[in-house]
Amino acid sequence: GSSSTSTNSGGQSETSIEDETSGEVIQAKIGVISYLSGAGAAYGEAITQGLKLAQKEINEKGEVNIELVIEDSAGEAEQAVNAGQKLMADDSILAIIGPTLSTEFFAVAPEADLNGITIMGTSTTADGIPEIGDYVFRNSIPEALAIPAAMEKAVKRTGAKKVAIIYGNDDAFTKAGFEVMKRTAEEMGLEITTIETYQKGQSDYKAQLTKIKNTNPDLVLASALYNEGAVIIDQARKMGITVPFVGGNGFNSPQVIEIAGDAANGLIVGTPYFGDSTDPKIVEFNKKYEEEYGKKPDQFAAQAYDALYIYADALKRAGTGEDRDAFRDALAETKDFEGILGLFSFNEVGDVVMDVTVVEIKDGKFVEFEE
Amino acid sequence: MLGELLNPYYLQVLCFILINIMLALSIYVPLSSGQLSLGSAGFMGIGAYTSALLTIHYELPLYVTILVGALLAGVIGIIVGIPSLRLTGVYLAIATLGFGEVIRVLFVNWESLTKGSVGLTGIPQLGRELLKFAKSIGIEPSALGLKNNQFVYLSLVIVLLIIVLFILWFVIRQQNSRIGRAYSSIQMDEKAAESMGINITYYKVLAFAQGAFIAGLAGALFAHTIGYISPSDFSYHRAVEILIFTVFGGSEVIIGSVFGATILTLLPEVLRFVSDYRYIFYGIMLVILMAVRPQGILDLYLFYRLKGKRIKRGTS
Amino acid sequence: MVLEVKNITKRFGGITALKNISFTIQQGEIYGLIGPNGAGKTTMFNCITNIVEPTEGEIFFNGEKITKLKPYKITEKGICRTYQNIRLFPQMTALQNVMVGGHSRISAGVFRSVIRTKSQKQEEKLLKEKSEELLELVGLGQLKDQFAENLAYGQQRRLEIARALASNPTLLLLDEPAAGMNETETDNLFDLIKKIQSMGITVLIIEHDMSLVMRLCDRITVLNFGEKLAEGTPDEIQNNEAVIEAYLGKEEEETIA
Amino acid sequence: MLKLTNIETYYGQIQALKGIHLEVEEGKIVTLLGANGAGKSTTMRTIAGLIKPKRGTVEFLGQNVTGMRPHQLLRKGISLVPEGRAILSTMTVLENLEMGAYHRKDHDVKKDIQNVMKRFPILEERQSQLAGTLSGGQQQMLAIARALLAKPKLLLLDEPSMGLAPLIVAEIFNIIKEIKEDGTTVLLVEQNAKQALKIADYGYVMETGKIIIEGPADDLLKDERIVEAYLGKKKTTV
Amino acid sequence: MLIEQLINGITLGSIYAIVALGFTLVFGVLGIINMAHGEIFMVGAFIGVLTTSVLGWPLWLAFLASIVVTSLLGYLLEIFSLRPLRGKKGVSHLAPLISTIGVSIFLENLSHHMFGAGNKPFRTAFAEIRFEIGSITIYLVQITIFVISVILMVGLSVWLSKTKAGKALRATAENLETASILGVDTKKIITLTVIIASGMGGIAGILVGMAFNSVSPQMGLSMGLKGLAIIILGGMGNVKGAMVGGLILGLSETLLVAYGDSGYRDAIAFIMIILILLIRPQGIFGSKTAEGR
Ligand SMILES: Nc1ncnc2c1ncn2[C@@H]1O[C@H](COP(=O)(O)OP(=O)(O)OP(=O)(O)O)[C@@H](O)[C@H]1O
Ligand SMILES: Nc1ncnc2c1ncn2[C@@H]1O[C@H](COP(=O)(O)OP(=O)(O)OP(=O)(O)O)[C@@H](O)[C@H]1O
Ligand SMILES: CC(C)C[C@H](N)C(=O)O
Ligand SMILES: [Mg+2]
Ligand SMILES: [Mg+2]
Repeated sequence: GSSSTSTNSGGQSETSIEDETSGEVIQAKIGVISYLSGAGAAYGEAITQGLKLAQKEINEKGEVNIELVIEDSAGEAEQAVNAGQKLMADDSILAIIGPTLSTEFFAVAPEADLNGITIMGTSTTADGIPEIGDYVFRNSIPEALAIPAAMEKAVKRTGAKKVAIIYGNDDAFTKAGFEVMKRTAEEMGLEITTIETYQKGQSDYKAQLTKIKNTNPDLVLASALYNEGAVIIDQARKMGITVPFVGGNGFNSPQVIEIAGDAANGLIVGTPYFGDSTDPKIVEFNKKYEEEYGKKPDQFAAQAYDALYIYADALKRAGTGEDRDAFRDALAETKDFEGILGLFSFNEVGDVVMDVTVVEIKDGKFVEFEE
Repeated sequence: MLGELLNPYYLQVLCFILINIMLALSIYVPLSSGQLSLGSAGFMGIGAYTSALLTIHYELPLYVTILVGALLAGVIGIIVGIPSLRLTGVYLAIATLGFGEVIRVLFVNWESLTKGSVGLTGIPQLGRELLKFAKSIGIEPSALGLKNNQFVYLSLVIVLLIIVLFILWFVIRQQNSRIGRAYSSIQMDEKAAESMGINITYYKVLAFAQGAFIAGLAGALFAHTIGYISPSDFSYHRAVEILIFTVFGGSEVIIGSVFGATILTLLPEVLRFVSDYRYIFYGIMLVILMAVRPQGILDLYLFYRLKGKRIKRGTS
Repeated sequence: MVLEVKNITKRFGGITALKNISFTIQQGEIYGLIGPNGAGKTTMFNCITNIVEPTEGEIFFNGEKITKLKPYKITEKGICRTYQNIRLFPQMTALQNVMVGGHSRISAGVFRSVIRTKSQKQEEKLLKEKSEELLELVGLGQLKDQFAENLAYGQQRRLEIARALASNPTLLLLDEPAAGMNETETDNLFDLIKKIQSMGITVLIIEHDMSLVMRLCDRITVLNFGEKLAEGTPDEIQNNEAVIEAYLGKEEEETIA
Repeated sequence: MLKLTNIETYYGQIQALKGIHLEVEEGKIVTLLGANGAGKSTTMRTIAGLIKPKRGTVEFLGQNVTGMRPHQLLRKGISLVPEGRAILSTMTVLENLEMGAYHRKDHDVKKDIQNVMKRFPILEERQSQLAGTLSGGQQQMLAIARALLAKPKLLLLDEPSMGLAPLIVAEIFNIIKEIKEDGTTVLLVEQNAKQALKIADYGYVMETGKIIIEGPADDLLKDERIVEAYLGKKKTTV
Repeated sequence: MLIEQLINGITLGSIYAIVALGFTLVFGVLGIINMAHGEIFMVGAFIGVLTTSVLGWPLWLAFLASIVVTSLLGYLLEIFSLRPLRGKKGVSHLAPLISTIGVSIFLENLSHHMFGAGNKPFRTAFAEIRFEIGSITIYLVQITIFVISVILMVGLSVWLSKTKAGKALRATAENLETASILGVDTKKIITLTVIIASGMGGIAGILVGMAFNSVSPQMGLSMGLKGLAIIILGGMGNVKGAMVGGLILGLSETLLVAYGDSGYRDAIAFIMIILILLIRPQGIFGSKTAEGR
């Protein structure tokens, strides 16, 4: 089954539907754990906005009625666990979305699994997430999928032989991305000229970049969140590093262009979501999102948006919003779900099966990567 | 009613409260000897990683690994405490804060052991281990009228509570003794204390190491409560948070630490309804509190007053 | 011979605070150390208790060399002092202050303190009783539960003495105990120090109140610019021209009845 | 010149002054006596503006100055040598002296510093030593010298002779007399009651926050109660 | 490469130094570590972004705006979180520490609400001006930063040691009560100090924004930590120490990245202070105080 956004053309005109079908509406409460205060709150913000937009649309359609119970985790494992416990202990809550960071997820998910409540990450990309348990899912494509795809294409086009790597070593996610980069580079037989690290909150990357520049790489692999990533690429360009950058999913955000401007040109990322695609679904989504929140959605908003649709879809198939196990089973069967991210299925462990699009920034815009 | 009370959410929050009380005490003890040590996050990390790694790699029983973690933190506390003797006041505070940061960076970089910033997953959870144990000796939670989950958290809370009570008992008794008097006299005037026959080197290192031990213990228990640790759990933020527990509650008296840790752990939970603004509130509240009660909520004078002694505080 | 100070010199950078000073104190004496401001009296105390380390020279206590011992060791051996600028533990009660003084006379470590063994309880009880006695002795019995910081100046001075006495010293060093006291209070202080002497404690006292010093001391050393100017009985000192010149001044004062 | 009416001062909840009436006439030395803890220092601190009284008024030169801050009072001409010296120990002796003249705008500061150094030669000798490393008595001299540099109309001296050698004590009392001759009014707190009364014109005696006796200094010197309480029973035989 | 790295290090070090100067000044006078200084610096940077990138003001006006706003913040900080603690008995050095931490939490989260969580670009033509000497590129901003930091340092030390106000400030630092009976309007002096220190934070903020083109609510924290390490390194309350400490730290961080392991960059500051403090517990330029009276 699929649920698309096609009938809803941007307004809130169709109130009549609710009345007609109110008798069979499936009610469900979904808990959300999101990173809403602190350093990385931009991600949590995007995610909750994506969810809320989806919620509004889904509820308007009337087949299911989802209530979101949103809790802040402040990006801290402890608080995420507290929030998780709070949600799990509430019997009326059917399933959980979030938390935002893999580090938080690692702390919460085992609890959820043991409690028999479904939990799905929409932005958690580290290795080993769905493997935590039967009740654990994600719809965010892991770095292990996205990065190699981007690297392969980039190398193919540029004929790169030497690569330099820079990554944030004090963050689980960027570190995980780096490992994929390194592994992939080795597998592809590339020479790694240097591996540089940076730490959260750093604003001066010149020392690392000077070093990178002096090793003359053909490509720079950067595992960074967009906040730092954009600054890195900006400083790199200023220093005269002109070669393309390949980034992970954290790098995939319109914000990069916002922050780095022209310097962002030449950034290549693999992504499940290509915001500037001409796909009508995405155009539509962009439009609605911008109307609602006054800015362009990023990958995280899109993934969250799809996630709630995936939940709604599973809900319909489960037929009830009260049985946690039935919901899990229904969710696990999700196959070829058609969201804005493309066709989506879970594999046996609850990980993502979907295609990766490789995009690059060209003339200040994300465009599909051409070989 | 019981089911409601044994809500795992409450129990989970209670666990963190208890751990945070230990952490607050880990600052309180050195502070009671005049040493403002902000190294607790570092020592906590040492305890947590030691115990977690030992259980993961060697499958040792938890009570052994937790104790080893705490002891290692204590020993490192001695090693760090000796050179730190030369420092006082803010110098000590910042140097120990720095020690914590160095430890964290070490966890980040020592990947072969710590898996770097990805952190350690799959650390056995204490409550679950207790459940296993209970089942192995034939006690079924259902026999006690509890769900498995309730049993897990209840037993965890009970264990933590016992440990906290033990530490409190220990610290209070120590405080009202020759050792405690030595600590406070060093806190108030180190040189005068030395002239009174107090071996300040010994007592300062002792207090420092005790703090480190308690922090290490709290860290180990933290690891086995949350089941996942990464270096960012032991960052600057943690150090500051712990400090705030102690000072907020009142650093002059031991119940201040207990009180501060309890209130401040609950606060973010209680403030969830203002979620987006809660840290703004939190900040404002700290400022107001310090303006109104600079010694923290509970202070010596209040404490004595509560004990029925009539002592007034002057101002100058 | 309780204390023997041998050729002590102390330099602070360019300033020589003490120049080759020697003197000895006999058991049971009250010994005075006087001299103009900046003569080096407090520095002498600091050297004896090793709060500052002497540049040269040696100090013997009951025949044993104590020059390089840690201050707390020196207290353990039986020397205790008061400070010129009062250094009490302000947020401890008077009683607690005195009990800290007794630190080196009891022995419970962490284990015994926490377990509260019988012997620990016993020694605490004894110390408390003794401390209360000492507070009575200095006339602060009523104020034992007051915080030190809330006591008036003169009371604080006496509390410092009680605290020092709690360490069971055989030699008590008093640095200007009468400073800030009026004459009646000084008289009480006189009685107190005499009582302390009668307890078998040797006293070394720095004081500028000559009426007190001359009544109290058995022997006196006068320091001037770090050098020893004179030594002798109060009578000898009072009539020593050099001392009058440097320190006492010409007596123009008539006694009042 | 200075008039205190019904001053009540508190430290937190502790009442230290319980209704003080006190007057200082221009050009006189007035002394304030009393046992430890009577409230003498508190009175001085209240006058200097370091603590605000809860009730009552302080008038200076006919103007109500209650509640003014210390630096404002200094500008009006009240300077305090506090109990316990309060020198600036991390600054040099010379800097301490310079700070004494901080509020002055005239150009005689250098000359005046020279003059006080003449009076206390040790200060000249040690002018670049950190004040914290001076001996106790040297610090006391510094504190007095510093206050003189402020050229106050009213000088408040809280136990200036404390910790000073007899020679210096005599010197200090001489200085106080000289100050008076120069036209400065002095309010003096002293434990050395006899000496104080000798140079003073008028005296007050305090006990537990109240003034219990007052009168011309000569009368007080003979007053039985005072001899009994403050001048010692035993003979001072020096 | 070495020369380039040295330039990088000096630029970074100069910024550290300016931040540290603000810390040192407040510590020197109040004996307080102003934990909110980093956040004030951050606000300064945001004002820079706001005025140049959003409002399109010229750079000098942006500087002015930033200084005005941060100075005002300093004023508010003093009134609301420092003044209430002053002169109360029983106020340990912990209370202002916590109080300013409170302010830092408040400011960080507030600017997060106002400006959003992410990095903001700082665009100004000035930041693009550069010279090429051989293969080495030097930006005018880098030179400016160095020059400003030197000017501030020299100005401050002269001010503190030579002027009457400076002496009053040191007197206030040592003993509030004594300073006040000597005629120093301590309230004014303190307020002034906090304002100057905060204004300097504002300058540093805008410079960082320009130099690195990144401004975010979190930037205050790491900069604040570095600043702390530096004032300890150089000796608390010592202006020269702040400057030298800043440069040492900036250079050693850069050189560590260049020739060592960049993973330890965040630790180097603290490893250094731990080492230095063991040799000189009062910091490189700090002084000891006397004991035993
Ligand atoms: N740490 C120090 N550094 C430099 N000089 C010092 C130091 N400590 C003491 N002095 C100097 O040594 C000399 C002796 O000081 P000391 O305190 O012993 O004098 P004192 O005899 O106790 O005088 P008082 O009667 O005034 O207390 C003084 O000149 C003093 O300035
Ligand atoms: N900071 C303070 N806090 C509380 N109480 C105080 C404080 N300062 C003084 N007191 C109390 O106020 C009363 C008056 O003290 P004050 O210092 O004025 O006495 P004094 O007459 O100057 O005594 P002394 O001769 O000892 O200097 C005393 O009972 C004292 O304990
Ligand atoms: C918000 C994202 C950048 C989170 C990141 N993908 C993680 O796994 O931690
Ligand atoms: Mg002396
Ligand atoms: Mg007094």
